[in-house]
Amino acid sequence: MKTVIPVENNDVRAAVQGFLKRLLEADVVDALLLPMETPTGTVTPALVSDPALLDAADPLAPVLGLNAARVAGKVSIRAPRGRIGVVLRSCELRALVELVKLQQASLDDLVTIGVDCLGTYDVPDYVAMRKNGQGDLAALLATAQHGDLSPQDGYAFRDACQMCERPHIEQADVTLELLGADLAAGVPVSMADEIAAKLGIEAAEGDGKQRDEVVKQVVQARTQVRDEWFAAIRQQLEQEGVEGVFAACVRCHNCMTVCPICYCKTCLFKSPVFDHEPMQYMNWAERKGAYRLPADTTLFHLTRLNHMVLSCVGCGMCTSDCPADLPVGLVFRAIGQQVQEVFEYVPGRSVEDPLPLITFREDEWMEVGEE
Amino acid sequence: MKTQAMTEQLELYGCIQCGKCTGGCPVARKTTLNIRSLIYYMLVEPELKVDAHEELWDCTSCFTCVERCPKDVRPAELIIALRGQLVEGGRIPETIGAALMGTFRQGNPAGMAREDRSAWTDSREVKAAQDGCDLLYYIGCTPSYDIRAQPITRALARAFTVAGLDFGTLGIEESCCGNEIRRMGEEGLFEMLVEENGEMIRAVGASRMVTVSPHCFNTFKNEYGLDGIDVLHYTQLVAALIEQGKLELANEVNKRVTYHDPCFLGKQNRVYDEPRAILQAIPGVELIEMDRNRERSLCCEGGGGRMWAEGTNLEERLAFQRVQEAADTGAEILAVACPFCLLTLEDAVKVRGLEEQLRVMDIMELVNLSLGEE
Amino acid sequence: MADSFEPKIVAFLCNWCAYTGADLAGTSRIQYPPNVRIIRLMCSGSVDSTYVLKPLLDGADGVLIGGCHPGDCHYQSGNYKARRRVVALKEILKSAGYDEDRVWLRWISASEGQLFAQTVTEMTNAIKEKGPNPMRQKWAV
Amino acid sequence: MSKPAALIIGGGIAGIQAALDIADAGFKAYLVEREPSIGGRMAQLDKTFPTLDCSSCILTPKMVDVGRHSNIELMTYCEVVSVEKEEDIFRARVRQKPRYVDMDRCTGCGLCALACRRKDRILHEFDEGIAKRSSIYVPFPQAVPLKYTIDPEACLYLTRGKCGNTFLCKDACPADAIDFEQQETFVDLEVDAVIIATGFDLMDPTLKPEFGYGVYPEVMTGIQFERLSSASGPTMGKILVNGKEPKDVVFIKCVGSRDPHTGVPYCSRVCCMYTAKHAHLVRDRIPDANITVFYIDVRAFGKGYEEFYDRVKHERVRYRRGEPSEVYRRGDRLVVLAEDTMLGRPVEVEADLVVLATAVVPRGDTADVAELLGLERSPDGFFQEANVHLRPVDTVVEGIYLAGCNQSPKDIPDTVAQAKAAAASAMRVLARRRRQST
Amino acid sequence: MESKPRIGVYICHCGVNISATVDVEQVAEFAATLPNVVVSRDYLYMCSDPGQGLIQEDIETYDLNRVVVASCSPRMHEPTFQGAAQQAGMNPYLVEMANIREQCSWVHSDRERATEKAKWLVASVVAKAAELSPLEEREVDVTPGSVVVGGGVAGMAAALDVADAGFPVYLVEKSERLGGRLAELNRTFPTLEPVADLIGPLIERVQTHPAITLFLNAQVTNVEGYVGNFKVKVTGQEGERQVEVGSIIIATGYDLFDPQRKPELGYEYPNVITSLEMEQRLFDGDLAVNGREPQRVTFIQCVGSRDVQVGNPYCSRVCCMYTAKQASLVKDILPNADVTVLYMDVRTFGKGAEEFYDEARAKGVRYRKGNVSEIYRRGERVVLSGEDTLLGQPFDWETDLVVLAVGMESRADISELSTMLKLPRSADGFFLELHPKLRPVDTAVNGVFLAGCCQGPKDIPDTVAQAKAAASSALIPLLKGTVPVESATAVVDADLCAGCGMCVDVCPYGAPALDLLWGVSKINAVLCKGCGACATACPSKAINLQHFTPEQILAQVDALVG
Repeated sequence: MKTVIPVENNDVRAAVQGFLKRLLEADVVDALLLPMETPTGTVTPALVSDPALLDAADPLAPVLGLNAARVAGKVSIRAPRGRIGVVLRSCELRALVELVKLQQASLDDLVTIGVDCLGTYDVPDYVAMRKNGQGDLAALLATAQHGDLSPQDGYAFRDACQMCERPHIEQADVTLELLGADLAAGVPVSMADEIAAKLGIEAAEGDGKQRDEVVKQVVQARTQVRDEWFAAIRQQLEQEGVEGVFAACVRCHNCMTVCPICYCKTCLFKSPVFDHEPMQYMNWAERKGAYRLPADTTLFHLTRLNHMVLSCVGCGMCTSDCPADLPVGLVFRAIGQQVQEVFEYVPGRSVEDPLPLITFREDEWMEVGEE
Repeated sequence: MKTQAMTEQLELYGCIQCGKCTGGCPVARKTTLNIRSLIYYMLVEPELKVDAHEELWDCTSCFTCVERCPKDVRPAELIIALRGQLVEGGRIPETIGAALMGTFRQGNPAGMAREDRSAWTDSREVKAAQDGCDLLYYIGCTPSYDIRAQPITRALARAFTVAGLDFGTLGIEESCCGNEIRRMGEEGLFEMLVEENGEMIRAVGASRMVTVSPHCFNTFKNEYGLDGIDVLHYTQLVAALIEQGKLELANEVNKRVTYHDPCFLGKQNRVYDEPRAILQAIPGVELIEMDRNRERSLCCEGGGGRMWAEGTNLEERLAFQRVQEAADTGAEILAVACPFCLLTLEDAVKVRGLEEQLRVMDIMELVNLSLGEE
Repeated sequence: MADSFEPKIVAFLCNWCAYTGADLAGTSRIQYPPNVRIIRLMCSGSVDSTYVLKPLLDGADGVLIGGCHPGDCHYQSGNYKARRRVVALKEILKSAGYDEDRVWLRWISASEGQLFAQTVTEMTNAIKEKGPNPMRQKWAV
Repeated sequence: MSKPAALIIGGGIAGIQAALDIADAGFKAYLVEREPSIGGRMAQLDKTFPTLDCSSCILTPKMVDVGRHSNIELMTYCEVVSVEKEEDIFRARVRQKPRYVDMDRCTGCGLCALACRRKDRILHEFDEGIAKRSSIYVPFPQAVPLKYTIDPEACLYLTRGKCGNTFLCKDACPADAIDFEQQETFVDLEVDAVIIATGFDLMDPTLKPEFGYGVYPEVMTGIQFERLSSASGPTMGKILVNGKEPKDVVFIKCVGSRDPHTGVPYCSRVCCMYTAKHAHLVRDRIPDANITVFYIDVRAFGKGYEEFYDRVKHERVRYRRGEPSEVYRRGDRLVVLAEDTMLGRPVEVEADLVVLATAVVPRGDTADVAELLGLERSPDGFFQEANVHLRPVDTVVEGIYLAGCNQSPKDIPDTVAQAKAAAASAMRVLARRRRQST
Repeated sequence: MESKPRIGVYICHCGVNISATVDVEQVAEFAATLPNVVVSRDYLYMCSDPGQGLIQEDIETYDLNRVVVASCSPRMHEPTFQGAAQQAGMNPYLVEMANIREQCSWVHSDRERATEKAKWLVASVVAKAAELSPLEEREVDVTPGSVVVGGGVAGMAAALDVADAGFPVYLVEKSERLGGRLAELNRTFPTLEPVADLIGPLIERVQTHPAITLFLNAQVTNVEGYVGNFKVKVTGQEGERQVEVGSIIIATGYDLFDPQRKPELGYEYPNVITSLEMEQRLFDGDLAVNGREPQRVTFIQCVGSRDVQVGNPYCSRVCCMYTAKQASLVKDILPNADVTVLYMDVRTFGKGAEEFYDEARAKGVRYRKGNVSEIYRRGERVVLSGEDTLLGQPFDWETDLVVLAVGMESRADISELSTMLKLPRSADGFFLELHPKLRPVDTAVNGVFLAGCCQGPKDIPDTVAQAKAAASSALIPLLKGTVPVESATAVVDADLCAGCGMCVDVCPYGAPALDLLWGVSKINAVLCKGCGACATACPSKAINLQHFTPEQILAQVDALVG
């Protein structure tokens, strides 16, 4: 069912807050997991049960410090648990779908509330912007109507956002359809009928056609960026290999820590398998004459590729949090695209698509192994 | 001659002396040729006096021995190798020498003038393959020069035209395929031909080539290494054209026909069904099989250089036996798909006085009849 | 240089088919180049990506994975899973700028000693053609 | 009540396999071997056809298993002297021959043999007489048990009552294991089943004097060739005749076999294949040798055998059809005279080494054993099975079973299968006994 | 528990099998320099008692806690050396082998390079050894009883031995009757007993044995489980039934060669019959061809055997004798007829066989050496073209009746069972035994055994002996009551497990399951077969396949690349 949340005084944020409050008040959910503005001005996810505190809710803030799919998993993984509405951007929602398949999250008592993404800034940029009184939310929201999504002057969206060709919510229980909408006039929402019934909301006409066109336009522009960047990074990989592109890696494991897909409790690379004896380093040094330290960085990235790239949703947290400013996300997305294509796998599309490496068909790749 | 090197090279060691080779050898019954015994000599004796084995020239290289060997030994190759020794020493029958010389000088064993190689066309227009074509039509020596065989050659050209194929020939640049040359033991000349012909054939760029004679077909298919080119005997191509409806056999040929499998087509390349399919597609033809057909077909004695060498027993010719078998079936026509078979069997029909009851014809001649007046 | 280059190839063979096939090559005394060093695993399905990546990054010139023919896996489907993993791994290697043809997956049954020897010979020749793994010279990995 | 038990007479591969199966199934097995070590004929072999596994590699671990199996009581250097059947129980008396060495003390170090006054002077039976040993010996280095034994027929002290001024062996033994006071002892056993695995003999080749065995040192038997080509043999696997590598080697098959004149009308079943194997070994060690095999028919009938024969032929081994008529000397070489029946004429083949594939014949004491146990023999002299088709390992006596070549010649796979078959028959009895007793 | 590795390395000469190509002493010297190696030796035969003794002594003397043996394939002697170490008080899983025979000395001839390779192999295994952990040996109870697949003489003989030992037997036969091929024969060789006299009582015993359950017109359609506890699904006309047993005996027999695959032999003529058809004629006493008594009867041996052209290089083992038998019987019936056998080699090797062959010739059966090349018709008769190789002359032998001695082949549907049970086959198509000499009836699948001609051609005595041998192997676990189970199973480190469940998805045996309370995986060690699929699927390596852990494998890899 579709409806429109009325916006008053051009305050879209307040309108959305109001809508979310009603979810709590109408007992659709027991709590909401959503981005909240902290007293110091940053934004962080929080699980909110008191509707009164939703005045600090900031689900439209153009910043991503954490892919909230990870925390959504924590609050949903096993019963007993509460009924929780979780407000997610598109890349977060895709990650959540993958985590469900990896049994790190459960949709059973979860109401997913997706918000079309207009682009996000890295946390330091966002903080700086706010400090400088820049980053007018209304201005950004205004770009939604025609799809001319653009950052605040002097700032850039995160790399991942600049090449994100899936900014729109594809499937959620409740979707805030920002793209294509004149938000100053109202926020179009689609939701399951039963939720609407509980909220006592009547259907209202939004302009679906407009959204589709704008999405198409944004996707086209983003795809162009993406393909240019892919071409460049592929060329670099071809010439330098992973060890060249990631030469400055300090193996801090940040990329793995912030990755929503990397769900292991302890990464293999933090285990005793890769905790070598002092003499071992000496042996390696003698073998090649020199040995880069920390060891196994390339192996780490290649192994991580093997473990998660089929599920990589392209949120780019890895790039955002890399202390060495390495294009981790770009590399993973570029490689991921090729591998995902081979297996005809679209990460985050549906919980019904089986993970490629735990299934097989007897009659596939018949030529492999037979030469 | 020392035996060991050749024994090793030909891998004769696998032989267990079961006798299937000599047992199936069509000429072993009429001459002293005993390939099994020759292999045994090679295995156990340090030396072999090749000169003493005149009967080596009796072999028709029908390869029945190779077909029958349970241990994958290739007995006929020993004969070819031993002939090679004789050739090297110059100890060869005069007629064989002439055939080799003719091939060396004029590109055909009969020693006919190279310029006359296109005489079969009867001044018809035939495209030069050198200008590019889909199908290379390789004629071969006997079909080019022999008056008895030329009608087959022409009939094929006609059929290809009717079927709308883009075909061409090498014209007077065509040379002997060398199949018989190799089997006469002249490996050097054969290799020269393989090189020259191979280069010319590849240069045409056709994806398929077709031959009139199973002998040419055999060597191009199995010994030239013409990768990427589909080598066909005409019976394979014509059977396919009929099947695809590209050749309409409209006229009835009301004859009882029996078919003789040429060794180089049947035993050696296992093309058994296509010739029969063609005959059965001709309206009016009643196909009767001889008892010895397909894998058990009797050699006509025309192969392995025997067109140019009489052998040690002139009196008993296998062709006599064969035409009698054909006549005994009650057939009016003995159909063949090989110019050598055509010549040897037709000659046998004459000598045995069977002309009244039996006519030898190539399958293509029957097809031509059925296609009607040109 | 190229002539004297003797590749180092690490082979992971499943216990039931490929490893037994390699043993059969031995009992049949079928000769092949000594460039392949075999590690026995129970199943091709237990070949981890790190087992392939580690030697390649350290400079091994090739990695051979040998398993049972499709349908013959001692553990029912290990080879099918291995096939998917290897397809993924090679795609990753390729798109990450490495020569994925240094990794071979081959099905070799317990009775195919000849095929094992032939595979080793072919792989050794193919890798010789490629030359040494450039990673051998790279210390910054 | 004691564990159901079986007595296995003979510690060759047949007896070993039968004992292991019975013991693995949880029954007691007494394995009695008259030689100082188990292993039998198979221990003497170099490689085995058609896979060319070395015989030691596949046999010795089984020997070790036998030696260590908690359900097997190994009784070497022992002989069964009587067996009485009472209802379903067999009472057997076993004679333990004196080794003159204390089994518990001997460590198998071999210093005694090195010290023995008759070192390198006694024909070595295990090496088929092509090497010498001391009076105190182990048959072969991988013997089970690895304990020394004094040969009472060779020991100076035991034969003459005196061995110099002091026992060199005793002096050399650090374990004080040598005991000339040892006497034979007897052990009585009660068992529920008996398996006879007494093996075979090889025909004495001097019965075919035309081949010159015993006259020409260059003529030897197949089993001697095994020792010659074995890595653990006296030449460490080098094929040497009179100290030189032979260049022309001739193998003669069916020496005695298929020959009613020698009383061996039957085929010995293994000679064709071991000769093919010998030919292969010669080719392997002496690549340029001329190798000729004289045969009547090539009987390569087992799994992989014809394929092996094909392979050996491809290794430039000359198979000539015809059974040689005689072997004689010409200069410093031998000449083998035969009709090559494929050529239809006589041929002379010169040889530096002639190997005779001698027939497999029943053990010399088969008649005694048959009498001891109440068994019958077939016309060929081997033990008679109850029914050749359906009861190939059973005998006329319920509870006594046959394993291996004492029933007829067999190759190793067939011997092992038959030994297991005998074990299966025995297990039926043993299992019944166990059910009754619980 | 964790103590510093102290490794003993033992390099075997294997007679000259290894030492001829590999410089064994040099390898031993090299091994002594490897990390953690305390002692390194070479010896003529490591697997011999003194060889094993050497290891045991060193374990004591040097306080070894790891043993590496470089010799033949571990598939051959791993149990041997594990046993030796165990006796010396060491956990058997602390023994590791380097395969320097099958995978080194036997396949290389360049001594220097073979020695170098042997060193790498040893280094790699030593590196793995240092990472080894002891494993517990476990046993499970055995379900008493066996399934026997095939109701021919092999299946019946095996079934009776197992049943007589007191265990239930489920005998599954595809056709509607017992007796198999044997029931189609007339008389046996060399004793000429009527087959009916033999097989009648046998079938009777099987049918009436209280411990044998018979499934006729039935097939095994699924097998689950492992040695000691198989679940076998039998599908027949009465539907499906699952039986539970401890062992399985395969006795599915053979097919006869189809002579139409040798068209030159003219099987389409009424004068040309197969030996099996001859059995029926002898049974009926009717040898007439075209209504007349044959004057000449000719037997042709090796039809479809010893023939690489039809893909059967092997000898079928029985044809020489059944041909001698048939020829002899024909000669009895038609004393004046010319009875000829055309052969390549006469293989009459069984007990009483050569004697029978002698008698047949004495009776007047003519043996001519030389195989027939082709057969064609001449009037009512056929002509055999061949060569008498002893005369050195070809012949064209007119004859009235030709008997083709067709050989044996593996069952056309053998691959179904092969795939279902994962039973490997040898190059000749028959089932592959685990070791031709040591374990002729065992298979690669523990608890599944071979009886009769499904393993290769055999005559009746050899078939019965082998069937009984299979019964012996099948009885061992039943009588013992327990079987050891895989020790090298996968284990979960619950602290590392994130509960993603991929292990559950990839395991074909249902061994891992997610613990609902804790959300971590647990592996049922009895169900685990040790393939390692779960360990590979687990990204954090919370699951390890014991004895093949990443530490162990990567240590091997590292040593090999070095």
